[in-house]
Amino acid sequence: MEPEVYRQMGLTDEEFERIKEILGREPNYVEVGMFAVMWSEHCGYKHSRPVLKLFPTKAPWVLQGPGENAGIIDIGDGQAVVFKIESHNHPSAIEPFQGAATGVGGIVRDIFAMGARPIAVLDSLRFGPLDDPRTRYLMGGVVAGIAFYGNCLGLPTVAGEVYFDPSYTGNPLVNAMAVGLIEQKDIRRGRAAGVGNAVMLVGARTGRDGIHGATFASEELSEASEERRPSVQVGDPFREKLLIEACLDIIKEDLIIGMQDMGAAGITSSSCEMAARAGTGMEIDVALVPRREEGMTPYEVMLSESQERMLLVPKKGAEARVQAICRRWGLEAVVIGRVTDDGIMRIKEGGRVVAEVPARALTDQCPVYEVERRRPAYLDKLQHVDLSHLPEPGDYGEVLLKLLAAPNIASKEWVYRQYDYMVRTDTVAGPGGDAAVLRIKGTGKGLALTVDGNGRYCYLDPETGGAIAVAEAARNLSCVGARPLGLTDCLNFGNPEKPEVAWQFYQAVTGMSRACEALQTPVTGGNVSFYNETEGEAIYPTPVVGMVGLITDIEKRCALAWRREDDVLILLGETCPEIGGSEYLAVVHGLVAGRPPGLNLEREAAVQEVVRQAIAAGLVTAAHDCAEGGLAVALAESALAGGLGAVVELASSLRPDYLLFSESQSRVLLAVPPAARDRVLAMAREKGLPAAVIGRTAGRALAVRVNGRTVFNLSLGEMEKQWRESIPALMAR
Amino acid sequence: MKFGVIVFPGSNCDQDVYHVLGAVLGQPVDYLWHGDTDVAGYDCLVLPGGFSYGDYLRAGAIARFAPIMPAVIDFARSGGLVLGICNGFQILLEAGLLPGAMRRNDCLQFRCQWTYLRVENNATPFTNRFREGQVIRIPIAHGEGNYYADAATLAELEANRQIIFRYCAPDGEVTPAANPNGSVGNIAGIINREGNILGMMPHPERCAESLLGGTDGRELFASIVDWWQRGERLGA
Amino acid sequence: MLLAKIYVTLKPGVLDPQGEAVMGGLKAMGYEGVTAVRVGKYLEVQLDLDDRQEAGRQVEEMCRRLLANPVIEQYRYTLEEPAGLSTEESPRG
Amino acid sequence: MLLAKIYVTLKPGVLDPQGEAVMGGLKAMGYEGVTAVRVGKYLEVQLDLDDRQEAGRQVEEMCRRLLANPVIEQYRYTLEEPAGLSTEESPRG
Ligand SMILES: Nc1ncnc2c1ncn2[C@@H]1O[C@H](COP(=O)(O)OP(=O)(O)O)[C@@H](O)[C@H]1O
Ligand SMILES: [Mg+2]
Repeated sequence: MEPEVYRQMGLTDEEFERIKEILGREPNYVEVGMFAVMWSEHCGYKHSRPVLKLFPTKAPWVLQGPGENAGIIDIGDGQAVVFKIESHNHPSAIEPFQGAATGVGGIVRDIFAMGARPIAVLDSLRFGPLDDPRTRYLMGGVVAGIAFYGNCLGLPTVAGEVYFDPSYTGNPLVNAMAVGLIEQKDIRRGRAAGVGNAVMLVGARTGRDGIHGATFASEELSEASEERRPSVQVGDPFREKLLIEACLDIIKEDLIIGMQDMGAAGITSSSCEMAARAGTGMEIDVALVPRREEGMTPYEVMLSESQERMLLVPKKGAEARVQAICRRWGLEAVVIGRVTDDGIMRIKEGGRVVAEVPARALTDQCPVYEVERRRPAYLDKLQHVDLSHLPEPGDYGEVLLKLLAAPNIASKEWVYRQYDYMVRTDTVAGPGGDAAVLRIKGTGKGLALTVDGNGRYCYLDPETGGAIAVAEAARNLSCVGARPLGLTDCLNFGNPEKPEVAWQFYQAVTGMSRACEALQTPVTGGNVSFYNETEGEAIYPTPVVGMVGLITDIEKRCALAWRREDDVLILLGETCPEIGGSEYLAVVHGLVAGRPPGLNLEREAAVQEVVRQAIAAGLVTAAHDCAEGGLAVALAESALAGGLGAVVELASSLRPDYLLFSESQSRVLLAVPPAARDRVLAMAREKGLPAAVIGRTAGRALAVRVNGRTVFNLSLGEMEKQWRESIPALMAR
Repeated sequence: MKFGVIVFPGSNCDQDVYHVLGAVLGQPVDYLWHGDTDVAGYDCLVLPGGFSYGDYLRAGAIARFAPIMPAVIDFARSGGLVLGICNGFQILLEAGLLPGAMRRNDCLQFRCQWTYLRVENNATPFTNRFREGQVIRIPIAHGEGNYYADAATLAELEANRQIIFRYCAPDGEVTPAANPNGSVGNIAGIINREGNILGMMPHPERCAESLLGGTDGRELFASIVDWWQRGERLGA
Repeated sequence: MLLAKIYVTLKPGVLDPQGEAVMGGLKAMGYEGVTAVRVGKYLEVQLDLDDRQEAGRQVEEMCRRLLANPVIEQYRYTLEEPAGLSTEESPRG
Repeated sequence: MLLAKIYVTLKPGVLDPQGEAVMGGLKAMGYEGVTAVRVGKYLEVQLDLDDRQEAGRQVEEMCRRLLANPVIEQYRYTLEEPAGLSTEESPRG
């Protein structure tokens, strides 16, 4: 085979040699294609596998950790939560609407592949600044695409995050997370067990969409490839909705051994992964695969990434019943092969064998690369920028208004009002709070969901930034009264072959792992997205954490909105002069520099425990974590959410801007009725935590005094205008 | 009183309505499959929200030809109670059971939000637990809820008091700012002339339990049950 | 084999927010000469029929019953011998 | 004054869920002869220009920049005098 052929598919000379060694012969074109996709970074985790081993993945409540389509966590009463996050960055950069839409479709399939009923979607987005028309086009398309797919499926998109920074201008990030609910007895894993069992393809017909690399010069392709093939797929949420219902009916009747969605690398990856997990082999006849287009080659059928398809291994004799259920839902279901006992993926076209490869060679024998890791040179420069002599702002009210209008802080309602966040009638708290809260019908319990990550912190110190992503996600859950149980992560980085990116990656995972240990939130799965670069410039290293928590009594949940006049405001935790990497520094001083705030994980765990304890004891009327924009923004957000102001009195030796806008971690702002004040303070004292009474709720303005001097007194109306109208105004340009 | 919730391919609020009628109101309720052709034995049919057939051509356009629709149309024409919510409303329009048509929201985006509605007519099987002029709060979630009818049809709707809900401000004033989708006359829901077929874009099933932030929707379903239990029948 | 090309547009009096938005977009991009935009649907329906009259009758009916909503939309169509669909999608049944 | 009639359709090979749904609907309604349906957009853009060449250049550019996404869509257009004397087809990919 000409080196050009496999090189164009992304294989190196060494990898090709290794394939020859495994097979004991020269691979044919179809086989090279299968190896190329399975050994791609996306499927093979060539540059990340050893590092991902750092993640803690076990806890008594983890029913399924990494290695399956999605992770599973026990929530009691025989039920479990199934969840995973995935990136669709590059397709969304090319075709934002369809790229984002199919991203939702893909992650939802991972959930019902485990047998779970999907119940919610979350999204984590990163774009460049909104003054760029292309960014507005991207954001408009991405949000509409997520809305199009999720709304049509009848899945509420209940939470998410959107950040803007020039580092994402050429390479936006679109990460989608899906969550499902399952009776534990219904859990299915992606295993092709039972020699002789049928292998069935259910759902959409197979077309030429998404075949990697598009055009290759080869014998098999030459006659068929008149036109450049699209690499971006069009999503069909209607068909996916039917697919969900059909698959869940099939599970209910206990007709299958295992199933798997078809995402990247289509039939190739789903079939060999199912076989490898079960230690079996598989024989597939591509001639049996229903096509959308004529003249498709075996290569194209095996590599097509057509959406809305599932691979099922039914129990013996259940094929006809599976077909009947699918037919009822208007879907095709055909037997395309059998499970075999020899560990080989044998692909046929009619009677002719077109590929013969050990399943495990594709999945487990993918090469792993240890890249040299080097601390990037920019860090020394940025971390040591002297931030102690910044000019002090003259008007703090103006600064706060400016921060409230900053797109990273401003209301994201423009985004989430396009998402149906209420369908399924379980959304007790939708987008806009620290975490979404869903009730679990038939129980008194609730699920709390959030997705978090701060790329700027990670850029300035990936280890601390990684740890903060985990800590903040957990803190968000604690603020609604939930105990964090586990997380799924999406690791968005640049080119891992660059030592600096490899270093960032390693550091971030190390930091995340430390936080996972300390907060007892194991990793149950995730996704790695490398090569997020434009013209050689990488995005900020951006690990995104999707976390799930449990509220044992849904009546004892909490939100950020102040609800009662004369409640006492308590700040739990300590404010340090930490404005490195802060929104204040970026928006007011135009600087991305310094070190991100420090994180003491013991302190963090204690703060969260006190918050949960106080909420569970019914002592708290509102809780909100201090994040971007610091204490001042936290106060404003709680005020705006409840339509109620406050009088705040701070005493501190810090300069007011440090005090108000520092993003020190492990701080939570509580509102408690006067009668509960002493008990909450005592709870904090018991854990050795700083806790200060800083004011009380009152009126229709937010008045803050520092050491007796009024630093600002803003009406809710003024603040609301900046905060609510900023993004709509930018998008309307 | 027995309810039937029709399941079209792509319906996605069927389970929500079923939950409210069954678990919240304690009424007997069944799912009815779009491929069936019989609705005998039911006292009220609900066409739920969702994206029947993907709403790919026009919302409700393909669903209107589902095998169950002739039976639904017969049921409705002979005075049976029919409630179409969101996509269900769109299907009723396409089927010609209610006048007018839906266009895309004037903002060209999907909108999910709470809305205030003014109850324009409470003398119906669906609204009798409300006061006339009462302002209620029910969420919407749709991309094609921009109701249109020509001037003659509108005049007729007005004259016959067929406009049941209008989007309004919290104080009940019907203003352009309170209109989330561009509907003519801020119309959010209409009834047929005989008064047994209600179509509305807002989702009452989403606000039937206080845990979800409101209970005005429960009153709408309870109105139907009350009306039935009082033994009232249309034209009687 | 006949190919129907069907154009569904909003009736003249019906406001076309999509058209307005496209016009706004074009003007913002500097196309000052644009004075009006209307957005409609374009469908290609391939028919396994050779009788033009029968095909015309069927297409007319499809438009009236399904493809256009007569309350707000109007339609017109042409019937052609196909050189293939404009997008060459393979036929399926 | 010139009128551009623009047809935006999905590229060959790109899945057309709308077309499939419409075909399913038509078949369910009894139109057995339908063998394929594709759905696209149809736009009419009115231009306050008399220079056909300039108009063509602008329309071409509008299509590329705003009206179609070349990743999945293709377009073609005609330019007509409002009276509708002559037409110019210009297929594009
Ligand atoms: N960043 C990560 N952290 C933990 N597990 C990961 C991570 N990335 C990938 N994994 C795990 O590796 C396995 C393969 O991932 P992936 O190829 O994305 O699966 P799929 O294509 O089915 O979504 C999954 O079980 C996934 O959870
Ligand atoms: Mg998977």
